[in-house]
Amino acid sequence: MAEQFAALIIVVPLIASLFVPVIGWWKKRLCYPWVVAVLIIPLISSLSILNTVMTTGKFSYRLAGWAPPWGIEYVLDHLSAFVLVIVSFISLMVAIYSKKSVQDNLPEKTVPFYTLFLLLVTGLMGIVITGDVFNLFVFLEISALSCYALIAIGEEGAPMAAFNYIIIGTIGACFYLLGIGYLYIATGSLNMADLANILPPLYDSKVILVAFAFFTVGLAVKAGLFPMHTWLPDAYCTAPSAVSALIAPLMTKVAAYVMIRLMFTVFQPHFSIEIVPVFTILGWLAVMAIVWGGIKALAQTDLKRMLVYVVVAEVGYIVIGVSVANRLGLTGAILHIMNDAVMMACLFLVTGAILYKTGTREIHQLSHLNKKMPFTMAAFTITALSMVGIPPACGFFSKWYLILGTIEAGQWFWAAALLCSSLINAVLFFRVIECAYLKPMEPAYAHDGGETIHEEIQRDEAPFTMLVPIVIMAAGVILLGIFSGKIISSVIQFAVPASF
Amino acid sequence: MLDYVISKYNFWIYIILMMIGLYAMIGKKNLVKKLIGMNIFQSAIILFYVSTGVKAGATVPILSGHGHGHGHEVIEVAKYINPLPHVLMLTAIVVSIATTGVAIATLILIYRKYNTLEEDEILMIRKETGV
Amino acid sequence: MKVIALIAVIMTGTLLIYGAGDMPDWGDPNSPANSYVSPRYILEATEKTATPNIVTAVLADYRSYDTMGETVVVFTAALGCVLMLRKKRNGEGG
Amino acid sequence: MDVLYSSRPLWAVLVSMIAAFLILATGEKNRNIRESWTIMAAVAKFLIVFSMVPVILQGKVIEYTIVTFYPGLLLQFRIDAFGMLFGVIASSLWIATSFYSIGYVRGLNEHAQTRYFFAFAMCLSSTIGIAFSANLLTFLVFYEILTIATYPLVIHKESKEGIMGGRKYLAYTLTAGCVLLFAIAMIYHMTGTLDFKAGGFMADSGGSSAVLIMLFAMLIFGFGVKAGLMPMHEWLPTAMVAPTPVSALLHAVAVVKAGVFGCLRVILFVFGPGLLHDLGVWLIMAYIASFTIVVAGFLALGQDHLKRRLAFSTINNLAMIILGAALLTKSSMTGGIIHMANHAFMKITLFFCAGALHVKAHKDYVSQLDGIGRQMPLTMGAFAIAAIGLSGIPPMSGFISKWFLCLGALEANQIIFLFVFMTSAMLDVAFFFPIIYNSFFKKPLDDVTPHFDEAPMFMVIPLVITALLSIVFGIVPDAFFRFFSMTSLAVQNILGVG
Repeated sequence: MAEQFAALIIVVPLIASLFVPVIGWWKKRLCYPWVVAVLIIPLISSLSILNTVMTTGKFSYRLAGWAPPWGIEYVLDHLSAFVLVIVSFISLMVAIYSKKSVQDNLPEKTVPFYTLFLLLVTGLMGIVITGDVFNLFVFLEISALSCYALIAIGEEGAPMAAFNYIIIGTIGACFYLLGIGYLYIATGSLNMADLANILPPLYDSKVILVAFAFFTVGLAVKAGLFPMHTWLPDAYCTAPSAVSALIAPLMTKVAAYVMIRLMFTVFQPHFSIEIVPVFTILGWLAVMAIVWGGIKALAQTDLKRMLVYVVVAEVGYIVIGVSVANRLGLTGAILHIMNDAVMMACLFLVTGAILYKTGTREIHQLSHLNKKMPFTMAAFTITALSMVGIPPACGFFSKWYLILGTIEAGQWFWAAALLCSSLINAVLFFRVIECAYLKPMEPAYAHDGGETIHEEIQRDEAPFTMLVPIVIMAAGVILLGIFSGKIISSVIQFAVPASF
Repeated sequence: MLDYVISKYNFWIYIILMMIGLYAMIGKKNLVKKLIGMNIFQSAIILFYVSTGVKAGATVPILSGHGHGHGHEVIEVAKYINPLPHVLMLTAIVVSIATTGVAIATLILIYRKYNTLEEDEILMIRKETGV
Repeated sequence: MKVIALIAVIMTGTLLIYGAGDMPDWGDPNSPANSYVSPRYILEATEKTATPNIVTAVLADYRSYDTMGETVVVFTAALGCVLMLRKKRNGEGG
Repeated sequence: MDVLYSSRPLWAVLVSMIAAFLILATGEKNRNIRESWTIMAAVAKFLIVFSMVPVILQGKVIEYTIVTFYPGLLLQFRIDAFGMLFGVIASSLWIATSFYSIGYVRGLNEHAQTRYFFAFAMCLSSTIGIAFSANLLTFLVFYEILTIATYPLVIHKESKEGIMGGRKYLAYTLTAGCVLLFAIAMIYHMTGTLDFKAGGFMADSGGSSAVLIMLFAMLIFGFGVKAGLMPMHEWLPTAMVAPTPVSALLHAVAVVKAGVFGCLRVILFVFGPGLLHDLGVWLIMAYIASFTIVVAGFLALGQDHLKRRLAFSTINNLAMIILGAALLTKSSMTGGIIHMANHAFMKITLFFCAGALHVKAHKDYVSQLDGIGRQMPLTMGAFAIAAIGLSGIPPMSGFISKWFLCLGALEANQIIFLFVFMTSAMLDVAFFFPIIYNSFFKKPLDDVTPHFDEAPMFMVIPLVITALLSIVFGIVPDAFFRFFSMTSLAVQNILGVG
């Protein structure tokens, strides 16, 4: 049964995306319920896949019935099933959320928007599920292309940001493609499991080294790792709310997933650790990403732009977890893929809701938001605390494992960077919380009469379709923290390659 | 040395092409030139792939003359070039075209807004309008 | 920008030239790429898929999911263009 | 040691957390229902905690595992005598504070009362969590929750001062949290366990002495910030802008005590007396604490703002507790641990009095208190009792702790610390007695009502009770809450193994 689910997870959103124009042509307002309804199926199937993987172990699904090195197969192990659940869950939430945002910002473009939305989700899930390096490239391009287009329809400056993203993203994708080419030339195979068998005797070959280098750089570009992050802030910031809420949590995380997959499954961990010094370099880049992202975020007055730089820093977290190359660090990295996806989704959803309701994203204009939008702000606060690393929210636990990993690897500076970053996050988020919850410190409008201050502030909460995903995400932040032990013991510890 | 250079001449060609493309993508100010650079870059990769599938003295992988009646004949692998890179590149070409298409569409959006496709001019306009 | 571009290009170029050292020669029929997976396509494809053109056989059968992806890419690009370029009916033309 | 598995510790923590959300749900419109949640939770919590005391006194340990993350890495409650002591202090004083808070916020018609009671309840949950933690990880989790739960209370006034105080508070405590996180991760890496063990577990970690000293310094820094150990005390007087019940809770019961409790856990249950003696850091620790005691005493003299004066007195007393532990002798430990309880009761009385003065007479400064004793005899009487107690004069409970501390200094053959305790007692007298004298014997100021006119009963009754209790504990140290038995048991455990 689970095998069928594996196929469904790609096919359903794909076919459904073809129907969106048809439905939209008939009745435009049916697009939204259609997309939401369709996205429930991947969520159910991915949960069922995860369940199957947990009980019976990894399985694969041969497409068109051809045996692996010749045909393409989907591989579902703990890691991919886990990321699949994250992707399908967050995309469903963002889809639910998108209703008002799309009605408000893009009334003309509802139909192509939802089509591309589904295609983006298809692409992301394809990347995660496939067991073939070239097939992965194809899905990477599907997600990237829909992402470019969705970003380009954002606010002022979006087309320029999208074009930069296209150029740099294509460099990344092409480097990845080149990496595949080099691997293919040295081994003759494109299947991940097959490659993993063939590669070990070839580890001294220059071709393999170059392939590995291109993979790493290409994926670092896609993941937005410093200093290849230059496309990221503008692109994520100018995109429409519903789009940035989908891509900010997922795109970089999926790229990080591919990085883990290639470095630890296709290549043996000992290659990535002993033969190439790539992890030292990556680790330091990640440190710089954390520091740079933090400093840039501090300089922003726009809430969304601030979050975007936080995304840059968060990529650094995951890459540090990968670069320490030990069991604990990698556990932290995989856990952080999930935690960060949920936290970022929640923060971007909240930002979108605030923009929708108040029309501003400037931090200092957010005063009295706790009265106007109590639930939204409560969700924001919970997630902010999680970003700072306050237990029992989930951010604490991934940070804990990441720090344990760096200690085990003896990388003190990396640990220090992680700790500094939580302090920077504290400054960033408490600044917002102060503005939103407390009386404004400079009474800017107090001069025109004292009574305006005491004016009763009416509750003006975000619409229901926005609020539900926000609240679910915030609850998720707490629950994932509390159950992180369970998640690690039942899923993540099997997702970490056994050779550690 | 010369033998070495000649024996791998396909690599040198594609490496040069790729460097040209990459330079244009990063270094050029004009957005269309960047796009052209992107196409050169992608073409270089396509050339590389296709050249890996070549076998000296082999022909295109179409089994002409092997109709239904001749199915029993032994097929010599060395006589036909490797079909897989071709397949991959068909996909890559399509991807490249699609990317170019999307890129051009954004260029149209940019041109509509700023009336220019020079990066520095656009940055200047954006600075002036205070975005 | 030009300096950064030059540095990036030279680094990439060096890496590529370095890697070319261990590459199989041009047209080598015994390179792994030509001898591991692909011979089976040449040997079997006609028989199993009844298509004389092996490239077509691989494209449409063995690796048909790539091809499906490829069509989806085109579809995505087309919709992307529609999304970006479609204007309001009462807009300023185009 | 017998282990009893029971979910009571969990309920003790959860009860106020549940109440916090009920408070939030009830909101401003039904104030009486909202306040009844607070009271009910306070009483329920105390009963749950207190019901476990007999078990602990039998020498048993109560354990409850919440979740296991990894082998050796789990959230777990384990109540030993030392934790029980802190738990009883916190939960019993919460009842007093709850009543008092109601009187206070209603008396002043404070804004954002729901948030206030919510944060208060969360604070208590995390404090009990800290008290019952079985290992450093659990401790850290609740410690961080406490940090955040206290923040809304510190900034409660939302004035510029309040916000700045809040920022300073966060800057200090979150930095400390980071350092702690790192140190704890380090310890886990070295030993594979984080469980508190009477007498310490770091001795067999195999780390070099440099690493151990560094870790010790980091842990003490991390907990010392909350405990107001100099030079990390800066935030504490600044945080005085908070409403008085908050200061009372902050300074006497929950937050700073959590810091001290943490320091003691580190000294006695992580590193252990034996190891600290070998490393020689106990002496440095003792000097830092002595420095804090003396300097804080002098700084207190210079404060006119009553609450700031009390804050420095708090810093002084907390350092005394830490010094007691750092001297590593039987009597000094006993003195230090019992002083946690005694100081709590006395200091909360003092803050309650300061709050009553603020609500009723709108007086915040020491210089305004002339003759106030005639208007508010009960309040000032309680103040006098607590102040005398803190100075270490018999028969108040402060005497007991000072006695043991001085004995400890002698046992450790460090006469200098005896002088430190003496100086501190002298300074206590110097900064408390003028207040008592002025309020009762000086000619009343113009704005003082010359006849009996007390603060609301909601406020007076709790402060009188806590004052009386501090006399009772002076005469019968083991009364009601069995603090003395628990202290001796804890000390026995520590020394029995170490």
